[in-house]
Amino acid sequence: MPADQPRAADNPFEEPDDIDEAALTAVLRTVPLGAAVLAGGAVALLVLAYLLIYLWIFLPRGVVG
Amino acid sequence: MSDRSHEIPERWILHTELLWAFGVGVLVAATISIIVFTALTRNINPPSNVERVDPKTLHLSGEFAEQNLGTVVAADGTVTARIIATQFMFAPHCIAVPQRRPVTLRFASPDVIHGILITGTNVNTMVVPGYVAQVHTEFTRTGELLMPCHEYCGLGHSEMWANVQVLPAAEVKPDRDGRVTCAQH
Amino acid sequence: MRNTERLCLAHLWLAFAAFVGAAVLGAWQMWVRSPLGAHTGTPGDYYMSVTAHGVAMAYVLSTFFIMGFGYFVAVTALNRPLPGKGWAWAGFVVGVIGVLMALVTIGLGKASVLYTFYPPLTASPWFYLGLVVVVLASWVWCVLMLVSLAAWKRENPGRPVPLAMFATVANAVLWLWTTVGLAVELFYQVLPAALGFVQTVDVGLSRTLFSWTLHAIVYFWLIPAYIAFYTMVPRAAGGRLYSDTMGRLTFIFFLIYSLPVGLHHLLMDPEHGNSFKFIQVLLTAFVAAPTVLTIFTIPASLEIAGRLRGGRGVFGWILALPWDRPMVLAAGLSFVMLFFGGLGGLINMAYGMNAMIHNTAWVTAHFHLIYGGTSVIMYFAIAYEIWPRLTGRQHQSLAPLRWQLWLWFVGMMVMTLPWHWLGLQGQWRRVANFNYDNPIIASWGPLVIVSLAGGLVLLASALLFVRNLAVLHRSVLPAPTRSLYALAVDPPRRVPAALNGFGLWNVLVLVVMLLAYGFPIAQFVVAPSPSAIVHRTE
Amino acid sequence: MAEPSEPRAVDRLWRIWPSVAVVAIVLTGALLGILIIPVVQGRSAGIDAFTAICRALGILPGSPASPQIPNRNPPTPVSQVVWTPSVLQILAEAKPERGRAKVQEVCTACHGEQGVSVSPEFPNLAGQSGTAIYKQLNDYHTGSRTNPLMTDIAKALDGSTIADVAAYYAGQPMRNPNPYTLGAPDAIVQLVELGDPNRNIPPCAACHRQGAGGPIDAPVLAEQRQEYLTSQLKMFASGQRRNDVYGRMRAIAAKLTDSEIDGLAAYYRAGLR
Repeated sequence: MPADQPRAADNPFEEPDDIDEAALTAVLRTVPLGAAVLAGGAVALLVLAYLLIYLWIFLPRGVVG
Repeated sequence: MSDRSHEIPERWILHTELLWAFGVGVLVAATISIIVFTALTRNINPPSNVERVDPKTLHLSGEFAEQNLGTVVAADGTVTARIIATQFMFAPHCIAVPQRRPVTLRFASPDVIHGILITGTNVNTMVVPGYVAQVHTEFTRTGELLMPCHEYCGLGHSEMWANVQVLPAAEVKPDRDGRVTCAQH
Repeated sequence: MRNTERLCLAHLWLAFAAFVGAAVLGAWQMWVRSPLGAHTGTPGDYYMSVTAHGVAMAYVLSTFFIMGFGYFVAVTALNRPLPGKGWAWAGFVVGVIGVLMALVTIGLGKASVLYTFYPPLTASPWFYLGLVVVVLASWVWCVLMLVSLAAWKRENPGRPVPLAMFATVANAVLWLWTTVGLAVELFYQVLPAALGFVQTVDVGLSRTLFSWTLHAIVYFWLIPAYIAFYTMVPRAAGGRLYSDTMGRLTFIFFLIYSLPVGLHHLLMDPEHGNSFKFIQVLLTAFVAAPTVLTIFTIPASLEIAGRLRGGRGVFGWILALPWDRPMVLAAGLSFVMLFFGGLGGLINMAYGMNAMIHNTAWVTAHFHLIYGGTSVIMYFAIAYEIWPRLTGRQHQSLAPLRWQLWLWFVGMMVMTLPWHWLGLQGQWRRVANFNYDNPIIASWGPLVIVSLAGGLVLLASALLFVRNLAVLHRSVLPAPTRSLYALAVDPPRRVPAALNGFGLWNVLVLVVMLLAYGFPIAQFVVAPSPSAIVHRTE
Repeated sequence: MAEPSEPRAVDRLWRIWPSVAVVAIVLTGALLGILIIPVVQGRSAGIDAFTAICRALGILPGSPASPQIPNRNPPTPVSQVVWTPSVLQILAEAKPERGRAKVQEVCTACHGEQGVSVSPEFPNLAGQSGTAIYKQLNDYHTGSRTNPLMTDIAKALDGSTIADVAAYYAGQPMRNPNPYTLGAPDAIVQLVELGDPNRNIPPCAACHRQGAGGPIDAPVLAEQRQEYLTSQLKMFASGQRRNDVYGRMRAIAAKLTDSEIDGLAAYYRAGLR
């Protein structure tokens, strides 16, 4: 078992990952577009499915109250 | 902390997140608005009826006496079905209801928690000892449906189910005191 | 790791031992309720198994995984020793005793009342005492999380709390709020009945108190998956967390909105009026807010990683992601299951529409997808990620890990998708043997067999998971020193006080609970419902 | 929202906005749920606003969207026994010794000193559940159940004596060899353990096994007289005996075939713990 001395893996703050800033800045120019389209599409699909089920399966089964 | 300056300010990221939250908020609001709309226009609610009844003396009550169970068509045409959910059976075993007419189903339990659903319909309620569960509905399709107990109520839970016959208006023939019973076939 | 490895491993191994046992029971249940296994086993066996499957998965796997993972985060994220390690071990031992008390009582057939125990059905008092002891053990963990955060904040005044620890403490605070309902129900109603001091129980009150716990507990289970999403997946994919602030807001939203929404489990109950059911349905729509933020923030973080690895176009970054890494693969599969589970949840919470599927296989599909799918597959990914740091050994090859994750995903989808359709048909829950002679039920047979196949795949995946972890203990490769927690695109230098602590949020939770649960509970205090006679099942 | 520079203002901002948002959401829900929806629904069903709001809150019974249905049906109970805590208290505090005196005076002739009946048509009472004996004696007392011998005897007993007799026989040991060793036919064991879902018959064990969690007055059937069980099941099937609340046993007995009735009676003659 590893000894008790603090190792680099333990200290998250001095943990520079190997991403260089220029590439990150370049990427950040377009970044949330892909995520927005993917997540937006998913949520839209979800709400559409919800509305279809509400109108085409739930309501035709009769009122409930 | 390695300090970096780059032209994407932190507020721009916050801005996209807020834009995203607002966009999806509109979609989620759509789900709520259809609930409110159908509640206002078609009176669609979850079945609720805070009507207390003592489970211990339920079998002594008038409304839920054995002879009063099942479907009854009142003089003014309202259709009411009273059903007892007790450990491991429904009384009556078969419930006849008219199609396309407002029906009120009233359930009560003298012992433990039960629950009912009628397959293919929106009739669904828990039957909690201490309360009369009441469902107002209208059956849109005719046929022989299944009404199982869908809440664990003991070792006989799997065998606890009843039949529901949705009869076309023509076949609903109440007897002298308005009782409608299942067609035996 | 400041020698807390054994503490974490003890918790995690207990969690996964209960998990694999419960997975076997789950597969047996799928067999017995299918046409192939009809009439095998008595209802007593089946409901004993359902109770054990529920208790093991919902109370043991979840609680002990979260405690073990919490201790790991408290030590590595804060980079300081765990305060009160003796208390932690004491809490663990007490927890084990509680688990044994509950599971042994179930095994003796004296507690076949299912993990959500339906008073007036009353089991042996040892079952409830076992659950109480497990909750007490979890409270020890909560206190230790709060103490270690407070100690860290004293040592680092004004500095933002690392997100992983912030989320873990949010989960601990949520759990303390959550268990109030269950504790009051157990001490005030269920235990006196089980011990024979009282012969009756107010069923309306007991269901309302349990609903207080019933929803917030599922977010207690879900939060570790979100901790992995926010703090491990971006680093594992080679990117940065898109927004640290959104991470903090997500866990705060979970804390506030998961508590005052329990009535959506009682929409079909007669003891509550429409008003508070509607209020809590509206609040349930806001419990989707943290998930809404997450399904944007995490893909954005992954998009950073994908584009840094050369992904082009709107979706090119998806293919460029390192799907061979278990943490990334698990996150992807987890999001797919979150999609289907989310749809199930949207339909469940829709006020009147709940009548269409309440207590049917649709609900079973929903919580297997969200807890069994989204959360537990991330439990696997977290275990694969932290096991090398706990044992100092590296996985020999990542292939069996990926196989296990894929099997879990395929098994879960194949098991739960048919359940959605069966739920719409009205297939109701907790049936020991279906009457396949009935035409309606007979039409369900083929789909039940399909879901049985999914169940068997899940069993294979569960066994493979435990094998993957056991093999690691004997691996010869030394553990890597690559770091675990993700950095944000713009690491927070100074975070508003509200986003660095829970003082304000506790006040808000109190206010919103009074507004949402005040009347529903007060009505039973003002006018108790007619009491029901206790039905003992010892 | 403009970002004020000094941190204290930021903190204050973060304290105000979420609080306002949360309370606003709950109030919107209250406005819709307590006021708007009930009142609008009430108007469509001819229910005044105040009643609709009370119903939606759960202060009054009924749905805000439909009139409540009156009921004037007279009660016709099949059994007067009501399981309240006070009745259970009487049973808990019953004195078996007092019961023994009454048993020797009246019951031994047919049911035997230890509760083993003298002839096949009288039930064994040894080790029977106290609540079951209490219910049946009360039903004889109130006439819900009739029997040429038992009706007069029971009419002479009052509540506490009935409890004492029940406690006495409940205390008698029950000799019940495990039925599996006596080889009951599979169909019967399946009826006892699994019931028959197709005929709506729950497992007998779901109610009649000790600690099954079924109705509390369900008698434990271990080591019972075969002829007594057969005759009772037939009386339930014909409806001649009707003191079972909501006709539980009548519904089940009516669906059992004669061979099943005999098989079950033989099964429980051998006894089942």
